[in-house]
Amino acid sequence: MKFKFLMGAVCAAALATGAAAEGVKVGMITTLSGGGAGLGIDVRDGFMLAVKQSGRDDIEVVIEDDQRKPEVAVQLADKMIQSEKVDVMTGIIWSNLAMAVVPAAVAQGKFYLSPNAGPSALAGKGCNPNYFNVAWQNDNLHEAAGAYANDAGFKNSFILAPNYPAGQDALTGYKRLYGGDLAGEIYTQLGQTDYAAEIAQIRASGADSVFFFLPGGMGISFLKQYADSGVDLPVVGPAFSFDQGILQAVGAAALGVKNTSQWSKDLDNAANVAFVESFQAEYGRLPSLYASQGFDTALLLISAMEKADVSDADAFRAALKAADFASTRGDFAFASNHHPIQNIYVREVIQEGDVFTNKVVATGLENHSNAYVDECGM
Amino acid sequence: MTEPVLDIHGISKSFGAIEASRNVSLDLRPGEIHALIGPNGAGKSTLIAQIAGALAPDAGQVMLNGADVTALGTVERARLGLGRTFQISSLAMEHTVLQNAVLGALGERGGVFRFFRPIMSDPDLLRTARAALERVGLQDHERQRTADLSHGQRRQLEVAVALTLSPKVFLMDEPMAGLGAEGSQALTGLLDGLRTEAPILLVEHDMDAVFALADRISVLVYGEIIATGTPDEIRADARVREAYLGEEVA
Amino acid sequence: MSAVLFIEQVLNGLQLGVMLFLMAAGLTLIFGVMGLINLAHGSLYMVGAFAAAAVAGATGSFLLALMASLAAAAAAGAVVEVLVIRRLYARDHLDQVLATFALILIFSEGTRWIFGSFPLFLDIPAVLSGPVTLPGGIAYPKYRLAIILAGLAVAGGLYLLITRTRIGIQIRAGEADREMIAALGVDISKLYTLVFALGAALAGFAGALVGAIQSVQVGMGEPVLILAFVVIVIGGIGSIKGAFVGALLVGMTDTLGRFLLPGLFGLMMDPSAATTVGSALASMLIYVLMALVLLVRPTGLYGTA
Amino acid sequence: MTRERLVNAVILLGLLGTALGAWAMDAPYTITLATKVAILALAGVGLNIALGLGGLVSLGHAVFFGIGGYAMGILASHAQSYSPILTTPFVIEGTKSMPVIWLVAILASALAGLVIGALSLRTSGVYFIMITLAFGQMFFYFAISWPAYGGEDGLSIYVRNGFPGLNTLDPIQFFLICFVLLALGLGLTARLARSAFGLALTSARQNAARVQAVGISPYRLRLVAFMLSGMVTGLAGALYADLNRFVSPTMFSWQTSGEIMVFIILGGVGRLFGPVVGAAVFIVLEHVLGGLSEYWHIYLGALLLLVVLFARGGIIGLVAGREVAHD
Repeated sequence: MKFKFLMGAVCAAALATGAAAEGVKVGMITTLSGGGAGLGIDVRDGFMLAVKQSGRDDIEVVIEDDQRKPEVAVQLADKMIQSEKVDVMTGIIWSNLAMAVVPAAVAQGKFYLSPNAGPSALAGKGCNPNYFNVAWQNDNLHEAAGAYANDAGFKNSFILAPNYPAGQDALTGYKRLYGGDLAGEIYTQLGQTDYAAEIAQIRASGADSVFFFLPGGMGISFLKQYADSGVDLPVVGPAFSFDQGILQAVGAAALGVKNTSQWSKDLDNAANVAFVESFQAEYGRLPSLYASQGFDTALLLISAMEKADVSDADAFRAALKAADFASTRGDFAFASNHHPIQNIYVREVIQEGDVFTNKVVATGLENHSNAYVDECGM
Repeated sequence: MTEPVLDIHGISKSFGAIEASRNVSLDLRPGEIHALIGPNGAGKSTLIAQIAGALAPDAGQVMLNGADVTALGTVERARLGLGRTFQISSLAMEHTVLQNAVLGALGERGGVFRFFRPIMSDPDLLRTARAALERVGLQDHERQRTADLSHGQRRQLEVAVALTLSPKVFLMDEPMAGLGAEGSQALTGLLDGLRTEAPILLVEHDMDAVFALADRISVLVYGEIIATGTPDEIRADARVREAYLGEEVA
Repeated sequence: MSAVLFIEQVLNGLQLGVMLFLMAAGLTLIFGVMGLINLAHGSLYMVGAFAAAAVAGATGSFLLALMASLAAAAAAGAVVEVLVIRRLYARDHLDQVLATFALILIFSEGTRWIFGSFPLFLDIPAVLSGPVTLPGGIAYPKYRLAIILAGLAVAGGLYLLITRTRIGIQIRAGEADREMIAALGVDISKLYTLVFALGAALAGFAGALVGAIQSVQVGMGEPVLILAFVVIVIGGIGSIKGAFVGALLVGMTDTLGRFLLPGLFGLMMDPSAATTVGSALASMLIYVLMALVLLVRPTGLYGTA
Repeated sequence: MTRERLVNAVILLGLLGTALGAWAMDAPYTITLATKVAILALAGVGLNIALGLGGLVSLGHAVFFGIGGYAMGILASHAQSYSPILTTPFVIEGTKSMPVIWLVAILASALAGLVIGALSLRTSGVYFIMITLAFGQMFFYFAISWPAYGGEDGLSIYVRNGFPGLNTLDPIQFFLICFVLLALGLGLTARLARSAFGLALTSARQNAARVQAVGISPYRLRLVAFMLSGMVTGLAGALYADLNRFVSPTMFSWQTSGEIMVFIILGGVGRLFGPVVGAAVFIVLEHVLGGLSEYWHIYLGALLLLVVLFARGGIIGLVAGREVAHD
């Protein structure tokens, strides 16, 4: 499906020639239907909010729904490159979709700004000058969870994730900085909804803490069942299972859980305060992590447009690399492999009135880069 | 006496407590029509299934041309020359009459795993198929869809398909069923001429046809053969009159 | 591995099995009586869960939520039966598969249209939250025990319904001979609607029960649907007894496989590879079980040809 | 018959014309869509051998589609990284040559068809539907969990594989390759239907006892049909992976099996060109309805329902009349 947002008065000439001299045409492929649509909707809304606030009339955004299917994403990318002739692409939520789209897109000279997925292949050997990740390298939040586990004095963690590449990366990421022992390590089935067997093993393992990475509905199921099981070991995980869109479905079961994130709605910087307020005003709901990432992605794009013309690829690339924008997460810079250097915070799930949300309780890692910088030749 | 073409020897079959076949022995000699009769529920269908190979007997033997085929299935027995017609017409209903006959010819000749040459222009198969159709009198209907045939015509086609197989034995399960008097007579004439080609084991309810055609008759009651003999012997057999005809009157 | 852990896992397998039985009973009943293969059964499970979550959200009562799930799924089932399904009884399985596949699309997107893309919340009732200590020192969630008991109660109720009541006699007659019961003057189309609604209500009930410990979201029905199909195929399609045995078999195989296989492979290879390979195999295990059962008994454990 | 032939010619020329027209007007994405139609249609043509001719309702044909896809993915990724697939007992190198990839895809599918068919064909009816579905799920979970070739992430190939003498990166040339293969697939299926094998297979669909009684084993007929069917769908899988330059476990999912079946039904069961029409309608709907509503699956579902309930000959049946022999 297709939504065209034409900002302000776009002159006909700019439309007709596609990549007009000053304007930028952005192709956004994201998940707007089926499971996981909430994430794509937040990225889109965050991105469009920043575009709107910039007041620029020379950004045209073509938005398409990938249905979370990699082959659909690839075909949409072909369409955007071949027919729409976009200059910059963005929007993909899932690592497997990014792996399907990004290498071919950047090979054809397009810029790709990732608002979410950061697979290790694109950070290491497969890094590319035209690829910028505005969110995180996939391992970051897991690494921060491992670091937090050390700070919290955990000595014997039980860790679990679904049996697919992102899940395997998550456990690797946690173990990278975590210094204690493992009470157990389990790979669950992707899409699994019942975790009774795993929880029983956690109970029997003698662990002192639990780390898990179970995105989407899997995390909701796990947390509800865990809370009900009577096992009350401290739980830590990446932000994905504790984000604004999902927390209401988990309910009180998530209260007190620590999760790691580069962003939180209560981060006290001017950009973030303004973002949270304007997002709520615009869409009538609290912004999520994904909304902040979409917002930052648009800010990065706009900051580069102010410095360089997209038709001058080298200048535009340098302008992107400078990352000269006020991120909602505070300090932000790109490492040499074009992934963020940023703080990763530890948040705790709290209740504000009727609404479940997060507050920052510690800083897990300061100015954290990623483990793949050296593998990348840039 | 010549060797029997089909020799069924001491077949028994039970389903739970029900003994459907009890030590049944039966043979079919060259050139004869051997009719198998018996009241409903006597176990004729079960016996046919065991002769055709669809059911395995609990005990006993089925010999075809001197070879023990007891362990073989339907397909193998058909290949060894058992030509069968079904009680309820069993044809490819969407296909034409000629296609059904050609299928029989194909089964007889072999070479089913040929993927490119159009089969309906294979001269050998067409010749065999048309010859068989002509013998049953369906030569003018070859392009008709089988589903559009009358009941009697389907019976004829059943026989024609069996003919294309050039079988060594015909196994016919109630070919007259549902035919009118006229149809019965026509088919009776046809079967009469067939026996010289290959002997026929005829399971039939139509007693006029049975007594007109059969060289020998066996009577099956409660899974057991109670008598075998010429039509005259069977007519005169007291046990048959008691068990079979007596029941029919009642 | 301690005995306590093993017993807990057996309970977990039992609970999964009982859950699957609720789904499978409806499927197999509908197949047995009407000869219909219904892919949209998972959608009715989803309808039950969404109805329960919506009602629980509005009233705060879990009991009302459960009743809503039964009512909504039964109503949805009856409507679908009258509008679509009854035109399919005389069709071949291919048409049934495709028409009910189409229903999945309609149900899923329709639900998303009404409730949005975010998962809904449904909580365990306060009385049943938390664990209870069983004899032998096994701490086990009360709610899961309640599911096991509820499932066994439904199984018992279904048994009584089919063996002891007038409607049950009609259902059994319908399985044996469709023309016969019509000849006996039973209003067959009413009976079919009733059976379909009953199957739907069971699925909706399962959806609501499970919704409280999982996430209530669009698409939640399909994974369960496929498991339920595995169950009825193993048990023999049309047999309620087969569905019960099959459900317990699948529940146990899946739970114990997930639990034991990684450890088993751990004896042969390094732990990290063992968990990967072991869990890969565990996720295929029930399908392997199903293939094996069908190879030995092509019509399932209690199926008739 | 002649009317259906005319309709068939219009369909094939329409597809070709769309792609050539798009080429002339420099609309490469439309060519990509036409290519997608040709490939998905070929997958449907494959399933139609089992389903239309043999009456085998396989809800697991995604297995072959996925095997074809992974044949391409594995061979091309090894060629891309210059690492052999196998070093002992002998060296097998990857390849970026389409004909070799196709051959591997077809052979691997035939092997899978042999194994799955030999086991599944012991059952029939609903059990057959379900056991093929179960095999599909086995492959799906295996592909997701097996880390060597990307698991859930799948495999990306940076450049489309090559075909001697052609530039496959040019959309119209790749389309023509797919189109020719589709035409070949249709031609071979048409001949197959009229061959000795076709007669025996369609007879077995209508009446298995009859086929047995003439000394032909329906089991062997169906097994061969299932294999042939898988081989064609496997080839389509390899092409689809090349179209996307990407392969993932989604190709193995049961929804994929369902969609391939939907093409056949939309077009008309037992119609040679049914899958072509079905795939074309599906793709057009995806793009037209997709542009109208986020919830376009509702309309797709409704349309499918209407076709199944009220237009059993499918779209070709509506246009060409119901003269085709089919149960």
